[in-house]
Amino acid sequence: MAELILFTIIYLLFALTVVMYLTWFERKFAARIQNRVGPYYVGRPHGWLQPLADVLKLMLKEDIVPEKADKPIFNIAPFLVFIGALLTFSVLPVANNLYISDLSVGIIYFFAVSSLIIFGVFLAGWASNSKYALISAFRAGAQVVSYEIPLILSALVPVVLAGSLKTNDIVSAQNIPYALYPVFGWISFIIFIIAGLAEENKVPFDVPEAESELVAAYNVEYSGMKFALFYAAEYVHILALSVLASLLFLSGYRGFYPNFGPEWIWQVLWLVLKSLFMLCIFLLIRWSFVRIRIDRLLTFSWRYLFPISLINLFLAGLWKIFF
Amino acid sequence: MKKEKLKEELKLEETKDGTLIFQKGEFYHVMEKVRENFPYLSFITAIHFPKDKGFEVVYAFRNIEESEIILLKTKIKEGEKLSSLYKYYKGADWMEREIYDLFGIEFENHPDLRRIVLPEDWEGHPLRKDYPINRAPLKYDYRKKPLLRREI
Amino acid sequence: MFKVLKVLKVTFKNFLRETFTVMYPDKRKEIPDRYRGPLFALTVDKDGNLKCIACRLCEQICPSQIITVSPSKEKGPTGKPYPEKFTLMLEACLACELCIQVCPTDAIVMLKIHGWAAESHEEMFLTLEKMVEYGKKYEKTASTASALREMQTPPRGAQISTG
Amino acid sequence: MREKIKTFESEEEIILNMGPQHPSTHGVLRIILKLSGEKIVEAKPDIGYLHRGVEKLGETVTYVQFLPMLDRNDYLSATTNEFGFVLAVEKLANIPVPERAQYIRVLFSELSRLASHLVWLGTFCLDLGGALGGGTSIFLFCFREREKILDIFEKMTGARLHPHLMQFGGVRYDVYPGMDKEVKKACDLLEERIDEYEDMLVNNPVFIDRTKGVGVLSKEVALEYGCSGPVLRGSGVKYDLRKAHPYSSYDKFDFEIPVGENGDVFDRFKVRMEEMRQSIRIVRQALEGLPEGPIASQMPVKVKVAVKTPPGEVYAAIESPRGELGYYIYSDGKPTAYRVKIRAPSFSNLSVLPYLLKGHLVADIVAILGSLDPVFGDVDR
Repeated sequence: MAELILFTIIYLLFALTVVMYLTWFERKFAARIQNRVGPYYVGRPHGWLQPLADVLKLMLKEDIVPEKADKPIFNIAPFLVFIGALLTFSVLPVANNLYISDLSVGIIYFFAVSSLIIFGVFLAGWASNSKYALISAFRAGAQVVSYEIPLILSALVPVVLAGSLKTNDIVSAQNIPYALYPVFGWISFIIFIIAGLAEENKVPFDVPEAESELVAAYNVEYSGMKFALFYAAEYVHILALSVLASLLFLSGYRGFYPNFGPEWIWQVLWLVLKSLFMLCIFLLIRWSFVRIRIDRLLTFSWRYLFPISLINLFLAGLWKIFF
Repeated sequence: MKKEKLKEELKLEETKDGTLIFQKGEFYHVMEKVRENFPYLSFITAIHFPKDKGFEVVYAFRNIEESEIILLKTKIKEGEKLSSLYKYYKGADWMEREIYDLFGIEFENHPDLRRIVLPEDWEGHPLRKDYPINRAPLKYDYRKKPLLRREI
Repeated sequence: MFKVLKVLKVTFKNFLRETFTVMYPDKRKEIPDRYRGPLFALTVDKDGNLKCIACRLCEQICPSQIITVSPSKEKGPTGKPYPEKFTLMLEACLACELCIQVCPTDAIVMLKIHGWAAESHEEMFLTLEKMVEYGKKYEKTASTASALREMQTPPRGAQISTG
Repeated sequence: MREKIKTFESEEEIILNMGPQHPSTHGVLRIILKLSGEKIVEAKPDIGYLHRGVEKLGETVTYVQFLPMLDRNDYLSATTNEFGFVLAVEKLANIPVPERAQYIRVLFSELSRLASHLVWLGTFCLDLGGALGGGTSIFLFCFREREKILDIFEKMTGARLHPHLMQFGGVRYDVYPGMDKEVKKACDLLEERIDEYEDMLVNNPVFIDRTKGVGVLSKEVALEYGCSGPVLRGSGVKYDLRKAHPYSSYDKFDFEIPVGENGDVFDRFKVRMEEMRQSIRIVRQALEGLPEGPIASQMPVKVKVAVKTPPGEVYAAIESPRGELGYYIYSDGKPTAYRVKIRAPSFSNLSVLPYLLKGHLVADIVAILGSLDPVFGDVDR
């Protein structure tokens, strides 16, 4: 039992540092796309101390609570969002025997927990007692809910192919990138990416924090550590999504292992590599598309993504029966 | 070209630089004729002559197909009104508001003749020759004057 | 649907291009020689006395009227008058280079300095001593009055073909 | 294509004030919006926040002193402002201009047209895409390209944004050594990059979705409001002053005028992109055909009263990146003009805004305003 707790602590610490350096990686990646250099001076060679500086700055920032805000809810909301995002890691195995918990309903648990985030977002929007935060919370809520369904449906395709909800079994069922083998595996992969972006309110779906209309997202009234929690939760969630994507579609930690050294290190390495690749796809899309308009946003999800992912799942089922 | 044809019809005389002069009285008659063959209003402006206490209002029209331009001028006295071109050209709306703002010339049946460039409570019309140039810049002082509630 | 990939191809192509930023404090962009710097200077001829003969042409032509020259009563060492006081209010300067173009003796000139800044209004108010001292400290730009004039004057009796 | 937007028709409309300091009004414009739900019922732009009284200045300082001040009017393409004023005074005082000076003038006004269109493209995508998304990458690409052009301006005249390149009767600077290599390199690079941006935006379904069929301006309304430039050409009127009234040897260059079909935001975008390619063609031709000879027909300016005009009036108009930029000068023989009227293209283009905004969504304001490309030094003068 103690060994498991120790492993969870190490795993979560590792995840949090990866999240911290995810902000650094995103800024460097975006900078490189736009031909600039990105953080350079904090931590001489290439700004590797920048995330640390950000965290310290946010810690030292004064924590303002709006005077008419609903104090208890206002303070709980960021923690709720952060916990919702962090719990998703419990079901993501790092190597075939290294995992926090091997739930038999892994994927469903993942999406159930990540819906806590929407709950937190609504609370934040409502409690900060500002018109803009409320409107953007509604928009965020509507958007996340309407894109959750295509996300789950497209995530179910590999589940159907592998025949079990357990993440380990899905990974072991894919000797080659098995889930991508049939054609609808590709379609579900693309839908997963698009819906994943929408989940995260990232461009081109960042309507809740569109500056031209609203001032900022639902966390407009937060400052200091609470804002850091929101910010970290967003990155934890995007990391979890990309790890899940690499587990479901790119056969997780499987790949050729050179025979020297313990095997699980190579598996971890493979997983990190693949989720990094997934992250690059998310970021590349993020930095090359313009924002979609509010009324097109919802119709796009209900009119195109939802039916396609439904048919896709049906085809996967048929294909599974005959082969 | 169209300019000569127009000159004969309306019997307007022409200055040495080619601008046609018409009397304020026959404003509609001239503008009706101009409307047919010059569909594009380029700009309207005014010049202040303190000597004979009046203004000269200059109109510029263009004909897109033959790419030809004509300028029309008319003299009006201080305080006289001029009828607005908004009926023929919607673009004249802002141009006439600017002339009213900077010169003080009123235009009849103009949709909403307000100051366009200067704040509502500005006294005087800057582009007049008798407008003092080296006046001290207006210092806005909340204590003296309450914040102006502007109707929209 | 596949047009979207073209969009990603473009961003990816830019991803591979080398960066454009110049690391300012370490590496500086080289200043072209016709540079119109924000700073002025009064030049000094070989044996140290001012080239400026206080003809007040620059004071007259300046669009924002920010130059004031007060000529001296008696003649200077070179037999020509010299300015006792020469002030230039840098805040309202348009950097239009007219004062430099009209100066008969190449006296006033712009300096090749990129990041010059002043903390207070007094520093922006250039006096004679400051301008002479700046003239010694910083490098002059190539577009002095004579250079500009020699570039602009049409050769004697040239046939102006207006084409 | 735009299906009816069935938004909740609330009886009481709310008044929204898109104030002077707003991230996506290109400068200082305030729009008072009457909204019912998300749809705009009525829009009233309120301009004048950047009014600097330029025309009053025109009556107090002499011609020579007024010229550098005009760079500050349409601060994105400074040489086109000077170009108009210089042509008007030369026409009035019939000062000849040598051919070499005419070619240099055409070369640099086309370069400033390119720089101005690049700024337009960057800020247009930045408004559409938001600061944390694809819009910023195009914004930074455009400004990276614009640096090349501004470097040429800096090497030639010493100043990047307000060059004060022209004077009455010619140009103030001659070509610096090595300029043709640099301009050729900049043109080739720009040509390839413009295709790249067009590739990036035309195939971008989100971009097309936000611009096609939005802010449709019909030909008649555009003519009636006195719009000019890409706004007019986007609605299908083939009218460009460089072809209609060729000035300063523009008739020696061959270039086409791009025209749009149905006058929506996307067509104005296409017209401006095509115009950039035509400007590159003109720059190349001007560079090869640069004749030898003097660059000015007058002695360089010595005193502020150097340029006098006979009594009379004149109107000279040129094709600035935003449309017909004209100067109407009434002079009474003194070296200072009696009255200078600046016909600003952005002023008339912006007067179409209330008509265009009716019935659109709040998110469309940004796209429509960006496509009109107003510069507020030009609008308020």
